[in-house]
Amino acid sequence: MTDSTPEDRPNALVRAWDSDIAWSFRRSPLAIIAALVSLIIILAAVFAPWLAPHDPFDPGTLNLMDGFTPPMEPNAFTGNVYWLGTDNQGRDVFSTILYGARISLFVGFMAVLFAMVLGITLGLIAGYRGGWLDSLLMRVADVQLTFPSILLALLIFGVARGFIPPAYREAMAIWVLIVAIGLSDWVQYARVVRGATMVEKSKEYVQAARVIGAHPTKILVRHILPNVMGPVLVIATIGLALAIIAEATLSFLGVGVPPTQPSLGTLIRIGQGFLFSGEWWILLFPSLTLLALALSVNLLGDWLRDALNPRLR
Amino acid sequence: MPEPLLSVRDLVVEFPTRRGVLRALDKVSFDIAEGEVLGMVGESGAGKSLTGAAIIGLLEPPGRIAGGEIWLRGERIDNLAREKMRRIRGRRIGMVFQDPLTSLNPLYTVAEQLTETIRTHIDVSEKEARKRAIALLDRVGIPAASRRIDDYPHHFSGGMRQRVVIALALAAEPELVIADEPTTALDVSVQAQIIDVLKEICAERGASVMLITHDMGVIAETADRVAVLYAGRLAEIGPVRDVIQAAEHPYTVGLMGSIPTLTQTADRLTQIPGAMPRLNAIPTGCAFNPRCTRVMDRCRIDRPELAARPGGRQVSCWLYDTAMEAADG
Amino acid sequence: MTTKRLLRSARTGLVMSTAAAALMLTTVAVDAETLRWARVGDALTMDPHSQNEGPTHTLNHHIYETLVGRAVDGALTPRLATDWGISDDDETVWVFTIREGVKFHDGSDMTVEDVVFSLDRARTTPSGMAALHAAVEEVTAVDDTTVHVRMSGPAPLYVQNLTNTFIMSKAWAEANGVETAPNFAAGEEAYSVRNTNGTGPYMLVERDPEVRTVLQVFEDHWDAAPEVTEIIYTPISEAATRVAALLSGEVDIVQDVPVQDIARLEQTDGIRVVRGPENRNIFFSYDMASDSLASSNAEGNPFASPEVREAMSLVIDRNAIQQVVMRGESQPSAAPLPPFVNGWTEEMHAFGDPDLARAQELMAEAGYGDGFSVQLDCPNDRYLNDEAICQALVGMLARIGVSVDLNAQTRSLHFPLIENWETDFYLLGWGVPTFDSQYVFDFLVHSREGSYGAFNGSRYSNPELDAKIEALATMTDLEERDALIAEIWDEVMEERIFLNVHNQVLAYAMRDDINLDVHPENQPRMTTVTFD
Amino acid sequence: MIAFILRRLVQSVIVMLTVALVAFSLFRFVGDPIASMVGQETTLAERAELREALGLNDPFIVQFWSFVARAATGDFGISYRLQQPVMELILSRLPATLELALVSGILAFLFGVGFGVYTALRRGNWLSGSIMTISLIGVSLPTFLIGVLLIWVFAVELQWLPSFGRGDTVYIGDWWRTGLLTESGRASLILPAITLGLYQMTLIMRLVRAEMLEVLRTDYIKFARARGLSNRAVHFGHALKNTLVPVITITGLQMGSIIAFSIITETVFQWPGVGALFIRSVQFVDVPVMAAYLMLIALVFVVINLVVDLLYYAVDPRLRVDRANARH
Repeated sequence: MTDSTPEDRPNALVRAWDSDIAWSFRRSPLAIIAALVSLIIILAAVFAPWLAPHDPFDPGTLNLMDGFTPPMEPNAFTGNVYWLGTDNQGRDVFSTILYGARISLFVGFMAVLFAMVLGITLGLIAGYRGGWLDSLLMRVADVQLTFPSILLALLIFGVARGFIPPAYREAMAIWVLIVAIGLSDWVQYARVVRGATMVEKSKEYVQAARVIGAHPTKILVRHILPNVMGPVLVIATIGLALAIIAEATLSFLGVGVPPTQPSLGTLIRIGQGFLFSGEWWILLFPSLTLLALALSVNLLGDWLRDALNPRLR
Repeated sequence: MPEPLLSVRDLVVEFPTRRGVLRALDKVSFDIAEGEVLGMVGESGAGKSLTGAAIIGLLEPPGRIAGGEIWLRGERIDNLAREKMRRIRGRRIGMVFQDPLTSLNPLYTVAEQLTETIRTHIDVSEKEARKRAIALLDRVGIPAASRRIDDYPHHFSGGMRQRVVIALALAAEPELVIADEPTTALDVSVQAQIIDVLKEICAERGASVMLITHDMGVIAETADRVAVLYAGRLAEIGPVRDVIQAAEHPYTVGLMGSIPTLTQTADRLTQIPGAMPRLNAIPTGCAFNPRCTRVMDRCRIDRPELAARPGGRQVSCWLYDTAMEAADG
Repeated sequence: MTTKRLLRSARTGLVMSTAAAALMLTTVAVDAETLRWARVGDALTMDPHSQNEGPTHTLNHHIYETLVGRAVDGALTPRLATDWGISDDDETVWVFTIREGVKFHDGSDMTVEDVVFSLDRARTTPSGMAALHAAVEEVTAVDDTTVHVRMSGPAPLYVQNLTNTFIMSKAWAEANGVETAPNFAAGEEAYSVRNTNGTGPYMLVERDPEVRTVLQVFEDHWDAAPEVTEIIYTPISEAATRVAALLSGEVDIVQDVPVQDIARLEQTDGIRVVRGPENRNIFFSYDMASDSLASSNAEGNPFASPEVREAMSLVIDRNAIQQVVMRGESQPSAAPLPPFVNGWTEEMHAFGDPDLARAQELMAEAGYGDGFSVQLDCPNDRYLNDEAICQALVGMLARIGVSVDLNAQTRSLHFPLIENWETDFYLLGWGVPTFDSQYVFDFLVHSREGSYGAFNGSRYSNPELDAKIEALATMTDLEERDALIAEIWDEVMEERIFLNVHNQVLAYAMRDDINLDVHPENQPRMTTVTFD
Repeated sequence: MIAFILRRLVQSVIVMLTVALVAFSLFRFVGDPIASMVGQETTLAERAELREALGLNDPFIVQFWSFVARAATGDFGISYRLQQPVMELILSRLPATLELALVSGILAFLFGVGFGVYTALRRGNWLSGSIMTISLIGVSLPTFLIGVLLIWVFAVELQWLPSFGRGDTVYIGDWWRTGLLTESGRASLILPAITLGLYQMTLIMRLVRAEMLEVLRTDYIKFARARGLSNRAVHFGHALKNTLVPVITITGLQMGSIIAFSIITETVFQWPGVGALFIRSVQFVDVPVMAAYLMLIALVFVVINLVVDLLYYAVDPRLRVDRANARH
């Protein structure tokens, strides 16, 4: 990396630009739009503290009397104007969406990461060790696959509640959520990696590595991971969308992040209560954001799957 | 000269890709006479299978016929409407694929697949179709055909399956059978049997065969004439005996180096250094020029056309350019 | 088996006919005599004594009757007892005169024996009503119309405890093996859970818990026939769905209207909303007694400091909560008891404007000038907008540096925290079915011991005050007693054990040709429904 | 075959026991059942008494064993909340959930396969592109929101369909109460079935499309074409049948998901099924009902798995090879 000459960089860029993936991307308007939308939302979420006009997570700055301000109209009591209006706590909907997307994306990314690490590790172990351990892990995977994810998440929440002292529950909620969502999604990674491992491990270089006493798993990791990057990326992309939706669904069931630091799903759950009361903006804007985010990530995943599958090209 | 059964004229097959159009078959022309067995040889990727697919109208998109004509008994078939072409497939041109293990739908019995094919093309009752199917299986050498016809493909061994595939290809009594490497996937021990069955049954029915293979031994034993493909172009075509014994195109000469052992395939041409160019890197002039031991300056500039030679042979090589020869002579 | 089949087909026929009417949706005006009534949850059981719980009593009041009733204004009214009072001879005996000519739904006559049996059943565990009758020593029938209830001591307010104690048939209970209230531990279903035999204005004809309950008018009821002859009672737990059902005309009355939808519903053609104060106040309380708080980073226990408690009372903006969170649908109040209840005063109720500067001063005085962190436990499915109220408080407390982690969860997880002293800071709502302050003191103020202080989550313990509270139970001089109540309240207010938010206001939404008043205990009677 | 089923059954019992253990142990942490069982007046002593009477103070293993022993006979005790036998409660709610799940499953399967086949065969045309994109909306919004929006549009604004409940029901036999035989029952089913089935439809559609594309590239499809079979015969006779083998498996397994996701749909539509019962039971810490529900779900999975295996067996002759070989 460090010894690369300056010329290498543009070359790499040109190569990347020239690659099949980039070409397929340039040819797909849907993928471009999806990528743009995801990127905008992700960036807006990441830079929420700098972009958002208010900090909705700082309760001290909220004025309850600002509540239920319609978009672009001055509040009846305070005269304040908000682009997308305010919710029932006087929180600026626009800022809350940015911060909420931050939470949703954090949960999504971490859940995917958790599932990925767990899945890849177990896949490697199962594929490499084989035998009873492999059978056991795959049976567990089968059962896991049939066991509905939301039930699993509810159960995990139940357990966590038993183990985490009340004082820490609120702070731990987001991590429990991540584990709950991630745990229901590791199987796919494990299967892909296991398959690839089984193929690789019989190859000569692994045998050779064994003979010279090197730890073959290191080599496996180095050789297998690049091979499965494609499918793993596809699973992860779709998984991200699924995790974000799962978080929203769980918040409806009363399992989720605290309302003082709402995710997009929590915002929708809260906004849903205002469907008939006339404050449409509390529901509409978070829902549209979630839809745009999940839809574009899904579309990206779709495109990626087709693009990475040369046989379908 | 009687009208040939199949006549391919200047066939061009192209694949549009993002880096430009790839020409996979470039002006390929040949005939197959009634009852004749034409062998088609060449390295992997030379365009043998594509030729077969183009004839039967099953080029996979985005591949397409970009030029030339295909005539079947005086009827042009390369531009037929899809439905008309479908009626020709199976009924007039049958096809045998390489791998009998994957050619048969695993979810249907042999009987179902046979009668379906027969009844698609011939208006007979289910019962009659089954009778024909059993006879056909019997003919291709399936023992106890009337019992085994109700088995599923996975109940058969590889060789037996290829017999079933042959039966299927011949079920509607086509005039031409395109056999695309019919023995490559099989055990060496059964390869000869399958070729025999194919040859016999076609001869019996007067069907012509286009035998695509890279096994020169099979060609030598089976074919009447042989066509040699290189990088999508026809290098040489002529009666088997002549071509084998006195190959004219330098490529064919190299290829024939593998004949004596008979079992050796032409996949690895150790005799000729280098490899066949990729479709996006075909040199100008003669496609073979970078590897040719007798390359001339002209070979690097002009492309040689297929030209008639004595004894019904045709070669595309500047070595045999009449003008040159005349000049030499 | 044949009877079972017959019953079932009869039931099916009924389901078909009643629901066929429901199916018409809005196209046809619904039969004026059928009332489709929806609320958030169902009665837990049809057994008259098993559960002391609002929705259960509400439904049972249509099927069973109590000795005394409670009017919409909170006053006691005659029901199965035509008259009642403390015996002239013995101040520990309550005398009830029982109504004559009352019939049970099975056609049998109600007798004093049934009254005695019912009161005995209600005060015997595992009855859920037992605590209300803890002071009863003996119930006896004196003659055909008189029942005596002997108390362990003077009990001037005992009759207030009877408004939810139903009278059932002794013979029916014995015939069906339900002489006592159903026992959870028994492991099998009691007959009385889904079958009834009361004297009330309606008979139970179909009971499918949490799905639908159908009541039909009881022709032989002693009182005037109600206009509503059939009630179809449907729990709809989701607020949006409940409102949608009313908007689409699939139900006639919605009892639990989300506050945010009230204004909109009022403007909707064909729908009217009635509202009224509920006998329930909503307040925060905190652990005042522990040395330190489990969920706090503070040195010591900030809630133990009177200055901190005062600062919190100065920073809560009750009017803002009322206007925004409750959409105006609440009565902001500093008094930790509903206004109907004996002991409530205008003085307790009043509160000033928030005073942030003073609150900050007080925090500094208490040594918490930099604030502290603490977890607030809050239910999210029990009271009107409970979670949003807590959220609003979080914002207000942030201004004096109190950083609050909000832990909002379902009621079954929330209440044990209070009962088990596992919360430092919590929200609670309290209804006072006896309409007397003693009920509040017994459960919320008295030290936790014996039957006292079950919901005293503040850990507050004051032996002097405890003695006064205990004295209330047996005082017969009501003036003296009221004075003592005021004395206790002075102390409680002084100590700021409760940070009260408001009294809940109830709203019922209904088809606009229906008249029904809000019941302070949220126990509307469909017998009082009239149609325009 | 019998050995196969036996092996399956043994596996099933192990799965059931595991689920029982997991379910039972998890619920010890969900909350305190006593709190929701008793009123605010109940004294601490009475609470303790009740806790003792319910056996909640027994050692874990004792509680678990008595649970399993009774569960094996179908006795899950009585609901703390509704005071009804749990088994009876669940059986009375099960038909509602099964009808909803089945109708959603069938809808999801039919539309999923239909759209999947269409988008696979007409790859690249605008309609299949639109179907692909629009179907993604179904998985890009949380189910509860879709349900609420459907209620808003079709029940409140248009007033075409009921917003809640099951409509009229009639009994088939002694305990199966169906809404399928009445008009209002069927009308009530539409919105919940769409809500519940949308997600699965998208999944099935995508799966069918991917599998179909895969199958269309196989040699036997090429060979079928080379034999001149009609497009119809090739697409639907050969390609679809082969596509369906994995699709049936996944759809079967998805039935479990459908039943689980009915928790949300049933809550939104006040559908009187086991899902709504379960979530209410969680709120009230009605342990017997929760445990029974989980056991029921496990049982459903086991049964579905078995059925899927048998279906597989019926569809794919290759799996019957064991038997054939065994005879030789």
